Parts: sequence; C-alpha cells; structure tokens
Amino acid sequence: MTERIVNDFSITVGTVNGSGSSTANTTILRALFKMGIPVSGKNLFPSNIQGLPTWYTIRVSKDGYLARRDEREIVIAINPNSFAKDLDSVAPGGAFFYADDIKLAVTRTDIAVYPMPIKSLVKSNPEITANLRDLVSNMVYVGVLAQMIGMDMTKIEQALDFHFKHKAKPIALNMSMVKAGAEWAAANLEKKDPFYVESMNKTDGMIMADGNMAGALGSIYGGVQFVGWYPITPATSLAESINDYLPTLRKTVDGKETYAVVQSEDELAAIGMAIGAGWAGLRAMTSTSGPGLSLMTEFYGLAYYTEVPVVVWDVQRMGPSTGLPTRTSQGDLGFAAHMGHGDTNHIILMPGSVNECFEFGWRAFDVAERMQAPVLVMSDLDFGMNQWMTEPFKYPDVPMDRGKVLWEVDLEKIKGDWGRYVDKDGDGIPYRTIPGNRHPNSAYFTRGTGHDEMARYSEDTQTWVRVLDRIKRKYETAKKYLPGPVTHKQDGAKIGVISFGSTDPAILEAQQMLAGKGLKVDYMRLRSLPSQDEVFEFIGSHERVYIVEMNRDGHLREILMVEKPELATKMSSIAYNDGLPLTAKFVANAILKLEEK
Amino acid sequence: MTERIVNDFSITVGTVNGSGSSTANTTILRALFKMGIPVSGKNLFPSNIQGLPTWYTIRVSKDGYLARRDEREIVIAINPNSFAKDLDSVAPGGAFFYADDIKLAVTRTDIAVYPMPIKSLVKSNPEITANLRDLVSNMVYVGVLAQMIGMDMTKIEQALDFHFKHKAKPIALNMSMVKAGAEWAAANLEKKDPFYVESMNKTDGMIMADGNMAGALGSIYGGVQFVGWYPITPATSLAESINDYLPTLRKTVDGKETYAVVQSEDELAAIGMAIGAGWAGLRAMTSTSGPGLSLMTEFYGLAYYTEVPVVVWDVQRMGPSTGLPTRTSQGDLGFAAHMGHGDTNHIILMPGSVNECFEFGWRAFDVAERMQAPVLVMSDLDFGMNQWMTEPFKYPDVPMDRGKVLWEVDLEKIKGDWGRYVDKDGDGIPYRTIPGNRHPNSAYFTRGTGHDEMARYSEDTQTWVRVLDRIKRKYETAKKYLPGPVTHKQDGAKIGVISFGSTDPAILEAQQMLAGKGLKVDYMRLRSLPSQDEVFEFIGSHERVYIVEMNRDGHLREILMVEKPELATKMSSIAYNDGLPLTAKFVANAILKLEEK
Amino acid sequence: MSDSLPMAGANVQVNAAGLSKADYRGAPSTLCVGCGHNSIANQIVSVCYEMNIVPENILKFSGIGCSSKSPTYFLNRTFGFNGLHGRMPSVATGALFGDRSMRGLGVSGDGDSASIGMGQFKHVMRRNVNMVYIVENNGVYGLTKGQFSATADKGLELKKQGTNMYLPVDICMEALASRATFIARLFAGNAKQVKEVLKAAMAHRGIAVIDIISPCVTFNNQENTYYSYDFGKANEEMMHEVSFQQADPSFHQGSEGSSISYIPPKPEIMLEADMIEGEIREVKLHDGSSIQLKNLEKGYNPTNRMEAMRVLEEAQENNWLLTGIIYIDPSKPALTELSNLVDTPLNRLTEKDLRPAPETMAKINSLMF
Amino acid sequence: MSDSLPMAGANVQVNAAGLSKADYRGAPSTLCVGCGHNSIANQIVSVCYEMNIVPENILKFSGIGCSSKSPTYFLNRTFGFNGLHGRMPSVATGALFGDRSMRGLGVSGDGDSASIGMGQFKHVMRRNVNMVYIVENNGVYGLTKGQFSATADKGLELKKQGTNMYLPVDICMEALASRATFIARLFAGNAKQVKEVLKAAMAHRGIAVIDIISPCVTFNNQENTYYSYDFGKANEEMMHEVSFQQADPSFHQGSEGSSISYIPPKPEIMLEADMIEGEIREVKLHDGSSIQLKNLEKGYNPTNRMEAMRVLEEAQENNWLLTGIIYIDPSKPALTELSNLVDTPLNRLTEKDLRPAPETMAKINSLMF
Ligand SMILES: Cc1ncc(C[n+]2csc(CCOP(=O)(O)OP(=O)(O)O)c2C)c(N)n1
Ligand SMILES: Cc1ncc(C[n+]2csc(CCOP(=O)(O)OP(=O)(O)O)c2C)c(N)n1
Ligand code: SF4
Ligand code: SF4
Ligand SMILES: [Mg+2]
Ligand SMILES: [Mg+2]
Repeated sequence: MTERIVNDFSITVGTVNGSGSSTANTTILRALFKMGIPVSGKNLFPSNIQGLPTWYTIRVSKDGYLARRDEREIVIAINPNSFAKDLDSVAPGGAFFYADDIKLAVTRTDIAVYPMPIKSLVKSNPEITANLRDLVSNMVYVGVLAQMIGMDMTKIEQALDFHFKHKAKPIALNMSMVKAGAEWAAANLEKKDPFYVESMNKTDGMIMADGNMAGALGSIYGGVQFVGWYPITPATSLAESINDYLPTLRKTVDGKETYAVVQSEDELAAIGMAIGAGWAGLRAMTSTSGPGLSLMTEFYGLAYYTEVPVVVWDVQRMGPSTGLPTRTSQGDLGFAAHMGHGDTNHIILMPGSVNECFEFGWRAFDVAERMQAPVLVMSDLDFGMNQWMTEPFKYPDVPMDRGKVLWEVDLEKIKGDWGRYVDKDGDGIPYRTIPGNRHPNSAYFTRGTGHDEMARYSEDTQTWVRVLDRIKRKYETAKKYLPGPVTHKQDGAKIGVISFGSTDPAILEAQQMLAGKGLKVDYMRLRSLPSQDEVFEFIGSHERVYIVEMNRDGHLREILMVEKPELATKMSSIAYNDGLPLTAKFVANAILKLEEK
Repeated sequence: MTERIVNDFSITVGTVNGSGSSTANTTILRALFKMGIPVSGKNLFPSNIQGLPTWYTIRVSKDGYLARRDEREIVIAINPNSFAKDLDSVAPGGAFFYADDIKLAVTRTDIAVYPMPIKSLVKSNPEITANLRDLVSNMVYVGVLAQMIGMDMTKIEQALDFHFKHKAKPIALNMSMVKAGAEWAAANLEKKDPFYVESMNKTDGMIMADGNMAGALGSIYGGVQFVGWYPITPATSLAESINDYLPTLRKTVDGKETYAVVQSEDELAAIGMAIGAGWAGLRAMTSTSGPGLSLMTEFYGLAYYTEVPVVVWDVQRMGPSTGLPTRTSQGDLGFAAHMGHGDTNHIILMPGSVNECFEFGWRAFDVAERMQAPVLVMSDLDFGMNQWMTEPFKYPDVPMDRGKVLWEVDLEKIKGDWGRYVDKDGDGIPYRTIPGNRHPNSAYFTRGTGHDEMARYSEDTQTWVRVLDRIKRKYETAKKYLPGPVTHKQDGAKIGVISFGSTDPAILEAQQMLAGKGLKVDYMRLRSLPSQDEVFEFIGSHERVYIVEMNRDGHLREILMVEKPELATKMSSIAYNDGLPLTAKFVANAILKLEEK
Repeated sequence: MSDSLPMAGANVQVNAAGLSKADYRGAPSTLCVGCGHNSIANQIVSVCYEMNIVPENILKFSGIGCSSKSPTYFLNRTFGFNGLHGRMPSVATGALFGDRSMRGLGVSGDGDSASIGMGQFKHVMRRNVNMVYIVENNGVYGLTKGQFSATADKGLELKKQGTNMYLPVDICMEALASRATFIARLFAGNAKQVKEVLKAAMAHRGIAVIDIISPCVTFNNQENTYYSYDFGKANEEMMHEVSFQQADPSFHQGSEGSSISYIPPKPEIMLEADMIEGEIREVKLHDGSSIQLKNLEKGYNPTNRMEAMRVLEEAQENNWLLTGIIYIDPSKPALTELSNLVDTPLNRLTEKDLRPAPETMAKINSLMF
Repeated sequence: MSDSLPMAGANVQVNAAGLSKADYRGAPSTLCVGCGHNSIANQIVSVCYEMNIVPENILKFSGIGCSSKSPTYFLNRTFGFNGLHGRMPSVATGALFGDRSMRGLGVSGDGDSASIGMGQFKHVMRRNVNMVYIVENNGVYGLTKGQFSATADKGLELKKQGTNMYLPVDICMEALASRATFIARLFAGNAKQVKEVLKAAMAHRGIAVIDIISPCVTFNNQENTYYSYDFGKANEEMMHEVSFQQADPSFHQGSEGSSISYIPPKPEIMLEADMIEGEIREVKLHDGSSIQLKNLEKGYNPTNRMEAMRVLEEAQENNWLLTGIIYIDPSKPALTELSNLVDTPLNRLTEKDLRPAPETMAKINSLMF
C-alpha cells in the first residue's frame, strides 16, 4: 500500500433522489467539520422529486480548499442505476464502497473495493420496523466509511444530536445503524486504500451554511419588511427561510409582526408587490431565478425609471429558458445588466461567499434605499443550495441607511418646498416622501411615463433628457456606496485574474496551483457593478487579465470592456459553464494554456 | 425682400390632437409630392386621444433630404394653447400664419405674419352645416398656404381625390374651402416672406408610405400565416395593416383564408401563440414596442433555445418603462441583444428606410426559417408612423427559403433516421419536422429544459455544453444569410460613421454638410446583427469611427466593441435621444466638435 | 411646490375634515370631451369630499389606458402610482402594507383588467386587498385607438378590427367566482347611483370591485358613428366620409389608415331622471346604439352568491345592463388584517424595530452546523 | 432514430388504426411512485388506443410542473411542446393553426393554470381553442417541493408555508365563467370515470376543461404525513422525526431546512369499486385526510349553465368533490373553425399559396400616395 493520504480527498455518494440519504451525507459532512477538518458538500441532483440518480460529493481538504474537484477518491454506490457510472468514476487508487445487494460485477482492479451488507444489517436489527428500514439504512454506509477512514464516532453522534435537535429516539436509532456498519467493517473489511481523516483545528470559529439561508438571515438583519415571491428552484429556500426565521427574530414582544411575506401568483406579481411596498417605504424584496427574472423585466425597468428602492435576488441556475433547473451558472449577468427596454443601467451586488450572502442581504437594502433604485443580488445554485464552510455571520457594522426620505417634520422645516425628482444635492439622488406621510405637500404621483422634476407628467423633450441623464449620474454616485473588489496579490505577478461570485474558491486554489508551477497571478474578485476605478487600475497595471466566469459568452468581460474600451484588449475571457461548480484545475489549466500561446 | 427660397424649407402646423387637421396636413404633403418636390411629413403628437397640442412638420427639400430639421421657416398656428410657443419657434425671416380668432398678441417683427379668418370664411359658406364646420375648417389654411407659397391647385385637388377615394361630395366640399382660403389670401395678403414652391420631377417613380404599412405588406409578401399581437403605440398599425391587406392579397379565389390573425390578451400570449405557430410550421410573427418586448423576454429565450422560427417586430418608442409612447428612439437595442436570462445571442434586422421595412418584412421569415431562430426586426416610431418618400416596394427577388424541413417523403428517403438537434451539415443548423407530419418517425418533443441531439430530456453536462455551443455556431452561419451593411464613401475619407435605422437621412445629409466644411467621412449603415467581417474591415480601415444612434448609452457601439475588442478604441459614440428624429445638423455638429478635440 | 397647494380660504365651504372641494381636485383632464371616465373622476371627488375623507389617507393606483390616466384627475393631495399595463393589483397589494390605515382606490380599464391584467385581477380579489377597484369598462382599448377588449360584445364591429367573435368577459361574474367581497355594476351616466355605490364601496373593508360601464365616445362602435342620434340624418354620409380616413381593407385604401383625423366633441351621456329599484330604462349612446339599464329589484339580497349568479345570468340573457350592488360580504378580513401586524404603520418602524438585537447573532451562528 | 420506434409485431393485439398499445406509450415516468399524475397518463394511453386515434393526429402541450412533465410519459409518436410555466394555452393556440385537423391535448397543473397561468387559462377558454385541457390538480406546487397553489384548500397547513389563508380557485367555476364548452371534474383514482370522460372530451370540438383531482403523495399535507392510514400508529412520531429534516421556524432549527431527505413510496390511490350516479363515497388519502367523492345525479342536465353553477356551489358548501361532466355546449365553433381557413393544412401551403402574385406589386405601389 502507498502512503497514507490524510484529510485531502473527495467522497461521493451515488444515490437516488428522495431516498433519504441526505441525512446520512449531512452527518458525514458535519462530523468531519466537527473534527476540525475543512469540508464542503455539494449536492448534484436532478430536476425531479423522487427516483432519479443523485450525487452528493464532499471535499475534505486540510488546506481549506472549498471548490469542487472532479476527482473522486472515495465513491459510495447505493443506486443500482448509476452503479456502473459510479464505479467508472473512481480515481485510480481510490476506494469503492457499494451496497452488496446490487448484483452487478465490479470489474476494476486498480481500486479498493468494499461491498457493504446494508440490507441484511438493517434487517438484523430487531428495533427497526419494516417501514423504518429504508430510512435508516443509509446510516450503515456512514458507519462503514467512518470505520475505514477513521472518523470520530463521538463527532458522528454529535452530528446526529444536532440534526435531530437532541431528540433521543431518532439519534439512538440512527446511531445504532452507524455503529452496526462500523462494527461490521471492523470485523470484515481490510483497509486497502490510503485515505484517512485525522482531527485538526481548522474549523474553529467557522460555521457551515448555505447561501439562501445566509441571504435570508442577512435580509432579516437588514430589516426586510416585505417579501413578494414565487417558488422556483434554486431560489425557493431563500424566501422560505425568511418565512421561517422572521417570527423568531422579528416579532414584537406581544407577538405582533413587523413584516409581511406574500407568496404571489407569479413573478410579475412578486416584483410588482415588492415595488409597491418599496414605494410605500418598506424594505422590500423578491427572490427568483432565471425564468422569473425574465418575467420581471418590465417591472424592473419601471423601478429604474420611477426610482423605487427594491431588492431582487437572482439565485442563478442554468439557462437559457427553463434550462437545467438544478445546475449552477453565472449566465444571467449579461441579461441583468441590460434588463428592461430603453436605456437602463443597474446596480448589481455579487456575493463571493456564503458569508457575503448574509452581508449583502442587509447591505442591499441600504444601497437600494440610498440610491432609490432596484438592486439585483446575484447568487447562484452552488451558493444557494449547498453547504459551505464560512466565517460566522457578522452583525451589521453600520446603522441602517434609509436614504433621503422626508417625513412630515422634514417637510415642515422646508415649508413643503420639495420636488420628487429634484437633484438638490447634485449627486443625482433626489428626495422622496413616503405614502402615509400626512403633510399636505407630501403627495406626488409616480408614473413610468415621462415626468419632470416635480413628478408631473411631461412629454417635453429636454425634460426627458435631463431626467434620464440625472439618473445616469446617480449611478456614478452609486459606486461609492457599493462594496469594492477584494484583491489577493502575489509578489511580482504580471498577470491578473478577475472573477466574481461562487468561482472564488476555485480561483484561490488555482492561484496556489499556478504559483506551484511558477506562474504568479494577482486575483481580484468583484463584488458589485458598476465598477469602481480600482478595477480598471488593476487591469491597467497588469499585462494581461483573465476574466473567469461560469457562462458561455463571458458576460463580465463584455461589461468591463464596455466600461473601459481602452483596456479591452487586455482582457481575455475564460468562460465555461457545464452546470457544475468550477474546479481549480480547470481554471489553472485554462490559464496555463492561454499563457503558453 | 430677400431672395426667393424655393423648395427648401419646413412647414409646421401647430394644432390640437383629434381636431381633424391630419387630413389637411396630408393634403399639403401629398400635393407637394405630386408637384414632384421631395417631402417628408412627421407627426409630433402627444400620448392622448383628443385635445392636446400636436405638431405636424413637413420638410420640403429640393435636394431630397428627408431628415427632420429643427428650423421652422413656416409655422401655421391653429391651437391657442400652443400659440405663444409656435410664434416663438418661427425662424427669423420666416412666416407665421395663424387663425385670427386666437386673440393673442403677435409681438415679433422679424417674421412675416399672416392672420387667417378661418372661422368666418367657413361660416360664410352656406353649404357647410354647423356640424361640418370644425371638420373642414382646416382646409382654409391649406388654401391660404397654397396661395402664398405657390402650390399647384390641381395637385391639391388630386390629393383630395386620392384621399377621399374619388368620392365627389367630400372632395368638392373640402376643395371649396381650400379655394376660399386661397382666394381670400390672394385678395388680402401681401407676400412678405421668401418661401416658394415650384414643380420639379424629383418624386417620379417614388412612393410615400409609413414603415408599419410597409412592414405589413412585406410580411404579407413574405407569406405571413400567423400573427399574434397586442395593441401598443407605435406598433399597432403594423398588425392592423396586415389585417387590412390580408383578405385582398391572400384570400384564395373561393374566399378562403391562408392565414390567421389573433389579437391576444397580452404580449406574453402574443409571442406564445406566434412561437406555437412557428413551431407548427407557419410563418409566424408578432409586433410590439418596448413594454411588450420586455414582457416577451422569457418566451424569446425559449424560442432561442428550442430553435423555433418566429419574427418579432419592435417598433421602438422612447423608454425605459412606459416612457414617451409617442416619441421615437433606438433605445431597445442593448436590451434586445441580450434578451432572456442565460447565454443568448440574437439575430436583429435593422431596416434603414421604409422600403427596407417592406423588404425585411419578407426577408425576416426567410432568415427565421433558415436559422430556426427568433428574428427581431427593429423599426421605430419615426419609420412606423410617419410618411416617408421611398423607392417603390420591390417584389421579392428570391424564392421563399423555408429552411431545413423534413416532410413525410423526406423521412421515408432517409428511413426515418433523423434527430431534431443533430448538426448534420456542420453549419449549426439542424433539421426539423413539422407537427402534422404523419410519418411515424416525425414526432419529437420540444422543451426549454436541457435536451440532447435527439430532443430527449437530458441533464448531462457535456450534452448541455455541446448543444449550446452548436447554437452559438449557428449564429456564425447566420451572418451569411443576413443583409450586409450599405456604405456611402467619399474619396479620401479617413474617418467613418456607422449607424442604423431611421437615422439614415440625417447622416446622409450630415455627410454632405461636413463635406461642405471640408471634412470627408465614409458612412456605413448596418442592416443586421451579428455583424459581418465587412463592418470590422470598415472600422479597421479608418482612423476613427463615430457610431451614431438614438439612445442615451450608445448601444450599437457597445455591441461592436464587444464583438471586436481590438477595435474598441477606434469607436466613438454619438448617442443622443430626446424622442425626436435626429437632425443632420446635430450629427454634423457632434462630429465636428469631436474632431476638434 | 408649496404654492401649488390649494388652501381653503376664509369664505370657502369646507367639510367636516376642514377641507374644501378644491382640496379633492386633480389636474385638468386630458381625456376626450364627453368620455365617461371624466364623470367618474368627478364623482370620486364628490364622494371623498362628502365623506370627509382626508386625501392623504387614500392611495391611488392605476394601470395603463385612458381609464388608468384618471387618477391624475382627482385627489391631487393623494399619493398615486400609475404602474404598468394590467399590473395595478400587485403594486397596490404591496403598497397597502406600507400603512394599513390607508384605503386603496384603484382605477383600471377593461383592457387593463380583463385582457392583460386578468391574472392579477383574479388574484387581488382572492386576497381581498383593501381597496376599491373600479373598472371603467368601455369594451374597447381607448388609448391605443379602438381595438376590442375582452369585454367587447360579441358581434361588435370596429374599424380595422372586423367583428368580435368572442363573448365578453363579465367583470362581475369573475368577481363572484374569485370571491370578491363587494361587487357592483354601474353606468357612468347615472351619477347619483355612482356616487351612492362609491360611498358604500369606500366604506367597505377589503376589495370592492365596481364595474362601471363608461362609454368611449371616440372609438366604441365608431363604425356607426354616423348613426349617432344627435347628428342630423342629412349629413350622415358626409360626416362619415369627411371625418375618418378610412381603413378600408381593399385596394382602394388610403395610406394613413390607422389615424383618425377628427374626433367630434360629444356631451357626456347622463341620465336625466333618477332610476328607481327594479326599473328598466333604455339609454341611447352617441353611436346610436342603446343599452337597457336595469336597477336591481327592491328586496334583492346581495349577500347570497347563488342569487348574485342568477341575476347576472338573467341580465345577460335579457341583454340588460344590471346596476346596483350585486354582492357583498362584509365579514371577510382584508389581506392586511389577516396578518397580525403591529399597530404602528410598517413604514414608520425604525432600525430599532427592524434589526434584531446584536445578541441574537451569536445564537444564529451557533445554529449553523 | 428509426430503431426507437415500436412497431406492432405479428401477434401483437392492434386496434382499428392498426396500432398496438405500445404505439401509444411514452417514456418511463420520472414522477414519484404513487403520484396521481401517472395514472392519468396511463388512462390517456388507453383512451387513445381504444378510440383508435392515430398518435400523429394529436398535439401534446404542457407548461411547467410535475403534471406538465406528463406528456413525456404518453404518446411518444405525438409531437409535443413543453413550454413555459403557465403559458401552455398561448403556445397551443398558435400551434393548432398549423394543421387544424389535429386535436390538442394539454396537461397542466393547478399552479401552472390557476396561479401563474390564470390569464392565459381564462382566455384560451374564451377562445374555445380545439383542445382537451387537463388540470392535474393537487392543490400544491409539486415540482418546487410543496408550496400552496391557488387551488389549495383554505386552512391547509404545509411545512415551511404555514396555513393557507385563501379560498381555493375553483377550476370548474372559472371554466363556466369563461364559457368553456366542456367542463368536467374527476378524481384520478377513479380510473373508469377518468377514461369515460376523457373519451367524451377527446370527441368534443373546442375546449374541454377537465379538472382532475390528482393527489400529490409527497407534498400535499405533508405536515400530517404521519397520520397516514397505512402507517402504523406506533411508529408515527419516529417516522416523522426520522424522515424529515424539519424546517422548524424556531431557534432550534437545523440548517438544511428546505430539503426533504426521504420520500416513502406510496401506492396510487384507486377506487376499489365503481361508483354509480349520485353516489357519495369517502376516499382516504395517504396523509390520512379524506375526500368525499360525489358523482353527479342521474338526470343531471349538463347543458344548463345555471344548473352547473348551482351544483358547483352546492358541492362546495357540502365539501363534496363533485365528479362527472358538469357542463357541455357542443354548438360553439372552435377557434380554428371561426375563421374560414383553406382545406389544406396551413403548414402545407407553399410559396404559390402564400406569396401574392407579382402583378399585385404595382397595384400596391400605386396606392402609396
Ligand atoms: C405592456 C403594454 N402593452 C400594451 C400597451 C399599450 N396600451 C396602452 S393602453 C392599452 C389599452 C387600454 O385599454 P383599457 O384598459 O380598456 O383602457 P381605456 O383606454 O379603454 O380606458 C394598451 C394596449 C402598454 N402600455 N403596455
Ligand atoms: C417562470 C417560472 N416560475 C417558476 C418556476 C418554478 N416552477 C416549476 S414547477 C412550478 C409549480 C408547478 O405546480 P403545478 O402546476 O401545480 O404542478 P405540480 O408540480 O403540482 O404537478 C414552479 C413554480 C418556473 N419553472 N418558471
Ligand atoms: S378615447 Fe375613448 S376612453 Fe379614451 S378618453 Fe377618449 S372617449 Fe375616453
Ligand atoms: S412531488 Fe407530488 S406531484 Fe410531483 S411527482 Fe411527486 S407526488 Fe406527483
Ligand atoms: Mg377600455
Ligand atoms: Mg400542483
């Protein structure tokens, strides 16, 4: 046998959608995390509810790399229908665990093979009645795996304790099957692969969460008051999590609500309601994915031109059209940047970690209300629905920014001398009053048709140009309210990489890989659009810059080229999207290949 | 008095929406046209039905320039509410005709002023009963003007004859008021301005038409079979004209219909129906403007990815949002190019004359069926609703291209060995069968979700990438089926101008103006996107290229920069849009100013 | 600006809210002279004045159309949102959460609500949003110059459109199916009834759907304009020929088919005498056609759904325009009452109310694995 | 590819169209075991086979949802279009003009038709498009994992959703209001009735709306899954705790709230014995709740709109699931019959039929001023 490989491999479970393995997989993930080993878990699932092949892949990385890897060192095969494929996918020298009731030939000899008598172990436990068998059978492979790679049993028990909220009965039941698996493995299997885990302390102070829950919590800490939403994968759990947490976090002591969540009849209504609420002074939002975003186009343009603050989360999935609803992508960017007929430009926030999903959750409202504009937060399925190790959520470090709002007292002070679209401060941002303001000068009429500074209907050509130019100016002002880029430098690097969103871990890892091969690159992660000067200084100061993104056409590069044509030729596109999260290897290889040319 | 100015000035009538002056104005336009003088007529009207100020402006140009001019040499003021503004707007040395029942002071002394006793002349005609007075009163100013600038009375009579379809009674009635006006003017007014018209032969063989009617006729000659549409200014008259002409041009001898036109409940349904029809093998289309286009976004992405031929006309008005529904713009381009979430790229046809509205009307179907793709034809309000002098419509010079379609016999020949999305010819364009094909191998399932070459549902990552890359390749192929650019060169020009659509006359005129000032420019008008190599050769071979367009952000420039980053720095933007058609003066001044820098 | 605000002078008559009628006015109408929509706007002004409603306590909403322009023409001192075509309901639904003490007052059209807006219209009723929802119903798209809307009568002929092949959407029947809690049908020309029913609607909690037949004097049935009763027979043909640039679907067509050159101003159609319960009265429209108004019978019980369906079906079969309050259910809570909202208007809450306390952060983090 | 086509072998039973049952099959279902949608797909196969329908003479349509996936699972030899969420009607409307000899067969869901698709659903009925329009109604969004649809019962409780506050949209009442020409309500578990009524619907010209109650065995009422009648009481609590990762809206929540780990396979709910006219029968669902099926009375006259409304209202008040053909009007022409189309299918016309003759060009040009 070769050398031990510790805390540096991937585990993939091939199973069936709806078969209950997610509890087992989460337990593995959580136990490893509790052992102090950096992990990330990704669910590769079909757009169906029950019965189709699903994979869950866990990366174990002592170095803290969180990106997906293509290599599968350990594969656990539970699904007869994907058995052959799963067997094929094991990396040479890897380990293959499988349910021994799958009566298919295991032909490979370059890997360690471990059959597991899952069915018989479950049956032999008298405590488990027939209808519970399917449910707990997955715990057997947890036990077998734990035994073979050296997982800490107490951590598994802790994981189950957390999962089942300290309820003794299910914990004991599940734990009994874990133990049965482990004991059977100890007695019957001989270790033939090099993969082991060992406790470390690299997860201290970290949490694990998915981006939708983070975004939901962030929104709640941002004071969200109105959510209009319509279900769509992979955005659904964002609104649902808001719904879940609001009562605990935001009800008043006497049980009253400071918010409203309405599941609307479709996305047009969802954003329409949110715009109505935003106009009426509430921190309002909606969340959706590609098809819903397309449907929101007309309303988005209305919010742009009427200057109504509203936050829209786009948890991206693979498009165009219905596409692959359960695969990840960054393909909506180009569309979102031009969303709505006529001249528009939009503010886009691009969280690059689950932690930032939380942060941008609250920050988006500050930006929207400050700028009096729709703000799009672009997350994706990989963030939204997968478990990520991340820094703990940080309580907002700045007070809420409610923007330029005039209430009764304010209007009295200025003797009602006020116009909705007057650029009093020269920054392009006007003042607004909020319906419910009872001052007799407070009211104005909001419309998507041409209007002057006093919000009166106008078809005057010069007025039109003036208002639209002022709005454009407002988006210049926006830059100073938007989160700037984050840069990871390497001494002496001449080439740069720019990216955004969930590609971050792959690029950070690729940066190390490339350094290992002697190629130094500086890496800048954008966090918002429109871009600050810093971004172009970065591009300008490098010989070449690779713009890495998960789509076909290289949308971010297009946007940056348009913003700074002088630098266009410095920007090369590395755009690829097959629906799976990017790997470091892909990024490193792509850069190497382009550098060779 | 100064020198006579012949056939080179503008006439503007300031009147009230719904007051019946359009017959009078069209009569002037038509009579001038019949005198052989190049003319263009533009209606500047409010988004209302009755009672608000409206202007009709006629350009008379011996040189054949058809662009709008800002200068108003002759103004006819009929509307008390716009009287002061109208008076103000007369160019120094110009002429001001006004209804003398408007009791407002005429303060200017630098112009010729002609009061017209419209009310009393109408009243004094015993043939005109009270309820007809308002209707025919406008003919008085036609007569006065005709007399003062020397219009040919027989041509006016011909114009009325055409207008009233040879019906003697209304012709006589209207003509009597024209004459009354002319006679009164001859007897009472002294010519104090230099503006005259004289017959010439510059309109021989030309026609006058609006772009919506041209597009409608073009569509009919293109064999349109299904129209799903929803009313919206300024697109409405396109579908309505199709509806008008279809029975005459396309019913069979026994009165049966070869087409169907459905006014749908909204734009989502309009394009949905058209896509259904296109899928079912019909030449199908819809027409709309900005807000409707925004609503079509999701369906447009579906058509892109399912590869259904469908033609969408966007008769642009001023956006964003509801904007200025009765003002023109080219502001939808940037949005349209990225329409739909996920990666897309679209074929856009951009007619540059009313004649091309006809031509692209039929050609769009050929392109859509050949490419199996949605095709957007971008017109605008200026084309769509104004009267343009143009070459006669030319019967299509190529047979219909129905693209790669397999019927029963074809399938038999290849023994049913066929897959909907197989790229058999290597040009990215697959073969399709059409519902109604009774061959047992003909059927396939169309879906917006991931699918393989056999049209089977697929979530396979490599299949996804393959299909999407193939579609991208298809758009490369498209270039050879698309109308290429039209170039107007000037010997030795070092700078270029690129534009598209209804800016054409302004730029052609500006080209002459600039030449007059010693600045030679080559001008290329794009007629489609994606762009052919020619376009970049043009840019590459000039020192600087100005991209002129009617929007705020310079969309065409953005698109071209993205297509050819190497040339990005050569492209400067001249983008301006106040809702009015562009003037040559604006273009020339903008170029001069930028050249000075 | 402050000087644009009308203030009640010393000897101006004021209502119990201390406001004069001028405080309820809007901008001057830009609709056609004689348009039914104008008279509805006037009634809204009167109703709010007479009910002593403070304009700031209302929120105005509309979609897109001639009808949807109306909110500009009443209640200048009221916040208003003129949204997108067919999407008034969603905007209103969200906005009314801002301060739930406010009542919504929406004006839409038949195209806006029954064509493009059908989905939102149905769902806003189901949610019982706290607003008066007026459909100014003319069976036609006014603002885009006369196409059939979904409430156009079957068999109606319009220029450029041909004959309408479909049965009309019945706004009140739709409201019943969607369980709106207040449903009425009115005729814009019956000012007295419009005023009375509007008052009841304003006083209702939850959605009050009012289908007001409001003839488009310019486009509805324009083909027959020359049959108009107040135009002399002698000039009929002439008027027709002279006033319209015809869109004749033949080879003899002029080239500017889609624009109407001249729109003769017409007086609003108003009832001359009040109607009594159960009365049936014929009213002539400008285009020469007539409608049969029928007031609901005395003793009609508007709280019974089956009865409401019956009278609507009966009216439809008899070609009556049935007017009055067709259905009412005062018991159902409005959407904003279904949730247990704090007393302070949501839009007056501050950071203290909206941002969970810092202590909660650690607790939340402890839940994350 | 040609080899994928099932061909009737020598000793395979064939129908009058010469086709075997296999010729009507679709791809294997990927829906949950026990889903009501599957049994409907099976009935469609049987009906088409028994009616000797040539599969190429049908066009399949659907929107998005579990239900909308169904068309993949029947009639492989039929062209199908799985469009956008809620927009099946428009695609079908356009497509059926291609060859008007074809009959449309659409499958949608309650979310697809009554929520996002309400507008198109109402308008396709008004236009009487020539298709069977099945709503596989489960009161829930299946494919997005269990949110309330617009047909969810008031008071229904769902995980992560709380309690539904709104009354359900009644598909049949909506169909009546929109004047659909064939309206039926069925229960997926009553295979015999589904088959019979489907046959009648296929034979109808114009739109046939069929509201089929098709329980979602996975999400509808999942909160109460442990009350399910075929699960032993003893294991209830355990099953509940073990099978779901709860989305407990409290501080004790796990972090993966939105995913369901385990979905126990359940048998389809099928009636054991035929029902007779007028019969009322209670049927238990997997979640332990039950529905009261009521067959329409003998002698019920389905051609009377008022009667149809009455029985629907009555059923609603009594909480009956009324099944059978509720309304039928065979006299109204379908949309494609309203126009005077040529006999040749439009999609078989060629340039000669479609492009006006060259001579017409000069004539047209002469009209342009
Ligand atoms: C998305 C969209 N589609 C179309 C239009 C054009 N449009 C403006 S008003 C209108 C119809 C209005 O009809 P209705 O609601 O009946 O109002 P009316 O003018 O008859 O009072 C249409 C189609 C639009 N503004 N937006
Ligand atoms: C525009 C759009 N919004 C949302 C979705 C997500 N989505 C897919 S299916 C579905 C609900 C389907 O519910 P229903 O029609 O009742 O079908 P069921 O799954 O219950 O059979 C939703 C909301 C989508 N695909 N497209
Ligand atoms: S067009 Fe008709 S609906 Fe519009 S304002 Fe005029 S009369 Fe009223
Ligand atoms: S989730 Fe429900 S509706 Fe969807 S397939 Fe499963 S049982 Fe059927
Ligand atoms: Mg209307
Ligand atoms: Mg459903």
